[in-house]
Amino acid sequence: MRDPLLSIEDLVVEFRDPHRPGGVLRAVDGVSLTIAPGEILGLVGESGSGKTTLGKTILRLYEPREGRLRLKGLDITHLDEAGLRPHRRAMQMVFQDPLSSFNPRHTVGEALAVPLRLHRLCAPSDLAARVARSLEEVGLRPDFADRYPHQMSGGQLQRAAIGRALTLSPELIVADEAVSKLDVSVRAQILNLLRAVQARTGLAMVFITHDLHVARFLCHRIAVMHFGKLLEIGPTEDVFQHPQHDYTRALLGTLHAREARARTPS
Amino acid sequence: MAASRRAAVLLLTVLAGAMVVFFAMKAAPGDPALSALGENARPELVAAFRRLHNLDLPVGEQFATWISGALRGDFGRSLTLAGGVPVGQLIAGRLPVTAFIGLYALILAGVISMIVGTVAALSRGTALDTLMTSFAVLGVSMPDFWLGYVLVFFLALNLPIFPSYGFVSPSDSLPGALLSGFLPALAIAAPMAAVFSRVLRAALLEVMHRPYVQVQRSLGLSSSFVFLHTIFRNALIPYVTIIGLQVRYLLGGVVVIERVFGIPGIGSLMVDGAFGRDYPVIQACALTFLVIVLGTNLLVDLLCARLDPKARGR
Amino acid sequence: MSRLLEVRNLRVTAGPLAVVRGIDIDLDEGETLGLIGESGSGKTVACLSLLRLLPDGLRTEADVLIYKDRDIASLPEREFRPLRGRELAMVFQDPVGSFNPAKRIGWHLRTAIARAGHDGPWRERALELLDGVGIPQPAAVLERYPHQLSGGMLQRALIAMIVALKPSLIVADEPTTNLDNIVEEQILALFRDLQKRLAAGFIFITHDIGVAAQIADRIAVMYAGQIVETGPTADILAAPRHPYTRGLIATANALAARAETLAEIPGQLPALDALPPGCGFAPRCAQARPACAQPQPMRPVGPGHAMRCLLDA
Amino acid sequence: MTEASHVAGISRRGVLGAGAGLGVLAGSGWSGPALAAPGVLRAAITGYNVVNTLDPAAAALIPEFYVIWGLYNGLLKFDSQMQLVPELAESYRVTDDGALEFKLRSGVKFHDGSVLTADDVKFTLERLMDEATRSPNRSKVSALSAIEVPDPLTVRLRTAEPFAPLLTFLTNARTGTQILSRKAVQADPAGYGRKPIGTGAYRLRAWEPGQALKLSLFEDYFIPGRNRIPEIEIPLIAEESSGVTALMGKQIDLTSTAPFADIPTLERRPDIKVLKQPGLNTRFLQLNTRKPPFDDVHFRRAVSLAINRDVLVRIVLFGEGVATPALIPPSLTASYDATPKPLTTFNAERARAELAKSKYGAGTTGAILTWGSGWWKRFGEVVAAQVNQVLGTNLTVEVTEANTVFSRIRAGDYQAGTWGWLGMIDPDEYSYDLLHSSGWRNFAGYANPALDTLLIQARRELDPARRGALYKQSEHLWIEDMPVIPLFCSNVHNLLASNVTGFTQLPYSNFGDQFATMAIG
Amino acid sequence: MRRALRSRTLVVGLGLTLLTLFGVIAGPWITPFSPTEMDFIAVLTPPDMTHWLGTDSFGRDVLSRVLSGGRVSLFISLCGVGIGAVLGVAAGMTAAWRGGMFEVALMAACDLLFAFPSFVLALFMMVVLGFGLHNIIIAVALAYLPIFARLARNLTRTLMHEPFVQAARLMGQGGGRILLREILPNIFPTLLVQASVGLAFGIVMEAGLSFLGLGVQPPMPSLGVILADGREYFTRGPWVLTMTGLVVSVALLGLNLLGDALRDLTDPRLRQAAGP
Repeated sequence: MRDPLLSIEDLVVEFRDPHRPGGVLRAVDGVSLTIAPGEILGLVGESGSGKTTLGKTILRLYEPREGRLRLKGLDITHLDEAGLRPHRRAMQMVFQDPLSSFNPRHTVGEALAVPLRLHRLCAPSDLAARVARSLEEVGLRPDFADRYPHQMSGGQLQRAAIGRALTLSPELIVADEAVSKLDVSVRAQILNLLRAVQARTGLAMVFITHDLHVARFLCHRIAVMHFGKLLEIGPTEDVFQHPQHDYTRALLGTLHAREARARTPS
Repeated sequence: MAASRRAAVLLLTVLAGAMVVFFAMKAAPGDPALSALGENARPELVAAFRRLHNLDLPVGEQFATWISGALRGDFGRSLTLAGGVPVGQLIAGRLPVTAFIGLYALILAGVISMIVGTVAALSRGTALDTLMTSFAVLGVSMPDFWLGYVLVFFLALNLPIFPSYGFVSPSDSLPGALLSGFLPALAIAAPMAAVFSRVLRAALLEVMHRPYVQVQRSLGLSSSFVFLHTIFRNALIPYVTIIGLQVRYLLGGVVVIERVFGIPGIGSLMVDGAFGRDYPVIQACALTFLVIVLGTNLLVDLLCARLDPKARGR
Repeated sequence: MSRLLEVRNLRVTAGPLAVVRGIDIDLDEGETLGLIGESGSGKTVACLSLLRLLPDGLRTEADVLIYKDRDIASLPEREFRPLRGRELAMVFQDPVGSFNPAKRIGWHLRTAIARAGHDGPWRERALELLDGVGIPQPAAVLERYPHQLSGGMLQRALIAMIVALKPSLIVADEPTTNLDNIVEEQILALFRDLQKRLAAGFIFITHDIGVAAQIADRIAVMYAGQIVETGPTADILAAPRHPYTRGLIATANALAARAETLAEIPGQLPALDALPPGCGFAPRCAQARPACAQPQPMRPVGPGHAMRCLLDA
Repeated sequence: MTEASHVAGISRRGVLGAGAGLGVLAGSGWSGPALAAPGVLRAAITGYNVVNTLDPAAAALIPEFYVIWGLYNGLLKFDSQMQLVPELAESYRVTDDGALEFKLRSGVKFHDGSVLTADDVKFTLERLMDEATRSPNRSKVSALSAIEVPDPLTVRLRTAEPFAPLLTFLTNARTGTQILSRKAVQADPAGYGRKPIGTGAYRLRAWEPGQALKLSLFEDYFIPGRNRIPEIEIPLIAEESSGVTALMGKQIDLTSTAPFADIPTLERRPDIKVLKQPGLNTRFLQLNTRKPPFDDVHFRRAVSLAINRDVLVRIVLFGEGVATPALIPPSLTASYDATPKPLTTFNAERARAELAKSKYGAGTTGAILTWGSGWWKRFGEVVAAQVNQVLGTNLTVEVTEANTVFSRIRAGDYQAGTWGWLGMIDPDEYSYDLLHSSGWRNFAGYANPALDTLLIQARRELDPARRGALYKQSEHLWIEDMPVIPLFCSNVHNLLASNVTGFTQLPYSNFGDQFATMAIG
Repeated sequence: MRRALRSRTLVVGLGLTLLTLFGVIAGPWITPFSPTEMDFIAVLTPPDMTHWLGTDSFGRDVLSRVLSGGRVSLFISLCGVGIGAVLGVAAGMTAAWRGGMFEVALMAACDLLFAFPSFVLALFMMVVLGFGLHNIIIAVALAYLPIFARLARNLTRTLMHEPFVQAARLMGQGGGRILLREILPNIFPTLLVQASVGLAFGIVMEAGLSFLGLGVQPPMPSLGVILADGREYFTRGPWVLTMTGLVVSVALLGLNLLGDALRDLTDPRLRQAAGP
């Protein structure tokens, strides 16, 4: 087995929640898993299962309470913002709501140029061309660079968001319900794009979703989460064919029922 | 648990407020003894003055004496008024007056804003709405003390309906207090009513567009039922909240208006104290206002908790 | 079965914008129509307009609007209001938002029960209703505030309120979209149960063709304010005719089959203020031809099956 | 609807609660002028809201005396023609050995029930004379060398030198010689100012500091009378204009002062009676001769010459007064010197010439201390404007609170201030007190041996005409040095509601002494 | 209809505000009279063609004084609100971003200042610092500091967890850069609304303090000083008080309308209840 790109050990994330006894919500509760380079790991579970929290903690957007995060063997669990900055490039994110993942006051072109400028990845004179190329890579015309987020559709923005994540040539992308807010007829476009991008660049991806169909389509491995705990993890078809956990079975049951009825409508 | 925590926070705030009030005043330039007695005052008189007002103690001890006295309602003696009258006595005599005027203004503002806000929301987009909204903006644009004078000019001097000056204590005569307090309360209430009615209008419109209102209409409930039980009731939450937030502005208005109308309340006492640099009086007044605001906030929070089940237990 | 609802050429406009551009709906008693469409296709607005629940600024027109042999288009609001709840009812997408957060569940049920004209103690009736929609410990639930219950529970409670009113037509607007998979499955089961228990007609709005497949007798697919295809569920799933319907079903099938790449519908949904002149789908359609720039009428393509497209015509 | 009325319910309870709380708390004090309680005279003191003490010996401010006059009596008093008549004394005479002998009325009772004796008179005057009392009016009695009490109803006063003003100083005016009860003072010497015990027609019932006082009729008052007003409420209204508003709105029946600007309007109103006459006062610019820039006589003269007093009267007083060439006001006819004096007559050219002689020039800065109520601030502003215009100086007005002004001027912590005593009744008070090197009101720090001698001579002179001549002479003497800059004399006013009768106004602006004769029609 | 109403609010608000600004800035060139020079001949003359708002008790032109006093009052309010806003926003944004004890302490301090009625706080400060122009500015700033600090902190906290800010962090942007570049432009409109409303209330506060005699001291004209003078001669010359107050009301009306219009125009996601 290859060395893991990212390894997570006994990760615990807590939030303050005055409504709960003890005043603490344990959103991620002792999760351990590894992500190999170039694999797509599906993180499935229902709302409140902690999958988004886990995804954002991997990126150190949240501070883990316990446990360890290793990026290519390097412990990044408690690096501060400055210490983290050199490693930020390696890990990017695509968010659920494409509109709110762009600053409404900046054009899409500016949004794509910032990381390039910040990490000095290209000469100022090449910036425009480089942004245009990034847009084209995700299937957008270069003239979208001058648009403001509210002037674009959800699908277009999500393409731009993927393009922005790719500018830094990351090794890992966390995609958090990246298609669930999109129109049904546009979802397939983005799923195809993600798959194509992964195939082309060989990056690893954590794909967070509640849609089992989508997870099964895209992911190499599946991790099932429930109430902050990791219930099971395994190659996609293993999990789908031979679920180990009762909860996984119940979850998959909804899928099978739907499929069955779709084939033989009442 | 929550209640005791709340009480602790409240007490801490009062204590911190007392410290701010006390030490800020101590930092003010000038010796209170000399400013009260004059710079050429004889040393033994100055010494006696300092002893009387505890000024001979170290500052920390002065504060301890002051705060422990304050807890018992003893705020020391006035430096200027009637040759050193106990400040606690002054405050006790005037607090009910300020409370009455403040409450009166609050009720007036509440009644006016409920009418204006509701009418504007229900007639949204029409000329009536524009009229009501304009009145609201105009109301918040008039300095309250100026409005007080204009009201006196028209409603007390030209049309002798209300008394032009002074105040009847409600303990002497409640109708008299209501009558003599009307113009000052109205002058304070006008800008408040403007703010309140805008908030109520916005809140009503906001609640009207909530899905549960649509659900209730889809069940065929009558519009008056939906308005009273759901729209108006739920709009009261932000409305009451804003009233709580605005109480501090309202009390600010009370200070000026009391002076303008010669109402013997805490506000005019504080202004007199400010003129005379009467530190004990100013400290006590500021602290009293602090306690009033905190008390009102507590009341508003309790009321909000009654109105909004989600806010309970917080 | 008798005809419950007949709608011809229903149009909803917001100022100069047409949100619903002339749709026809026929519904029999005991029948369930699945109305499929993406956000902005006008499906929700069309149904809200049937109950006259549209927000200010939206105008409804229809050539024919007949409910139970009554022309309800011309009814004044005073006479229409009693129909809401008792005859036409609606389940909304957001169960949490459907409840007045300041009132207990008991208050909501009491209100519904009173509206149903029920005599006698409301409490027993409420417990009975909650029990009927599968809510455990109904007595405790009556004392709860909405925020203390899960979305699934609230959706059940809302359904219980509607059951109390025994309406003849129930519009369900994506009632499971905001719910988790397992709960969604349970609510769908509850709807199927209701279909058996109540002799009501259902209009079930969804964007998920799989959900429609489970629950609907007939399906109508909406795109850009129009119904582009309608027919019996089995026919539509087995042999979709409109390119848009075909695209949706192909995508769903490809996902389920874990194909290498998904069948895409290229392009974006048209904006309301930039609708193409003829077929709304033409700009995204691989088979579009010049004639598509003309408005297309619904064409019958099979028994009870019609579509709005030049293909195969 | 239930929710709305619920809110109202809380508020209503709140109101009642506040009312009930007030009943408990307000027992100690007074809470404002009543609207129209029957049998209550609402006699407002306007322009002031500071009353520090009701001890005549300690009193300094005019509002304090306004009240004291109603609570106490002097041995003598002024009648409506400003003639001296006995009050607590039944009669008085000069004895053969030159002593002043007073026979007291018998059976006069103090508010605490004790009976007035000659011992109380002796106590009162000795207390006033005592340095420790620190009375602002000590100088009025400092000439006394002995006080004899031959019997309980006789008092003999002896002075080392003849002391002409003594009789006027024993009236119930702004004198501090109002007779106290020895018993009451000795019972609580420190707190006496808050619990005054006099022989007057009214006794103090309640005192809300800074706000109002309440008097009630003293049933055992020694002058019999019927239908006296049982209650007097004395609201203290800081702004004169508010006093007028209150009177016009019928919230008060009488005010002690009126804004000069409003007099013409008020005189035309049928529902208000305006009493007015030239007052016993002189308003002047108090200078501190120990501090720059007023330590230079030429600068002082320049300032005086730069002020046009007629304009001052018109602008500051709206015509309600007259310009005065020196300190002694026109009402004191025997001593008043009407001849214009060059140094107190507007002369821009000469002003600039004096400025040239002084060590200060154009651009000199200085602050005129004044207070924010009524016309005093205007007084300062107009003076500063005039002087700056003529001399090119940069005088500013410093506005603070009256008590502070008083303290600071008394302490010498000032450069200049608007000043002027109201209700001084003897030329000696306008001269000796203000300008004698040991005069107690000599805040200028002025000392002129020749003037000192002259003023003492005037004190000893018992003949009114010769005494008057001495004062006229003294004014020519000090005016060259200009330790104070005399400016004008203002009218005194009282405003009454038209149904109020029995108020006799005297030029020293009396007030509380009229309560006993007043009636509300 | 609503759009039209909104833009009408904007037009009227902006118009009145610009008129006010023009008046106070160009005041000396608009009226031929000096705001401080006394004319002892024309004392308390009613409004006429020469003196549009009449003269005051020293014969000074009321219009000139109102324009010049307006400048003083506006200056005080602008400086006070400006200082309060800059310091408050800086503190509030930093507190939200850094969290921890700094945030707790700052918010506790804000809560404490909030518990005093704002005018009482200002009055108190005037006693501590002494009367006068500079000290009113400090008092106004102190009254506004907690408002802006709390507002900026709450807005920043809301935006901090927005995906676009998280995206910025992932791109490797530093805290200061994110606050200035990503967050500030988005909260700025809301702060501007608060500032415009605050500017209006700052003027009222100055007027109130000076009206009582605790603020700006004569002969410097400020709106409060003019109103106080007008009150003194209200019976003889009611126009001084009435007209000055009317002008103040119109100016404040402009600011408040402008604030309303701006509030409507700002992103509804950021809308917050703002006090005066």
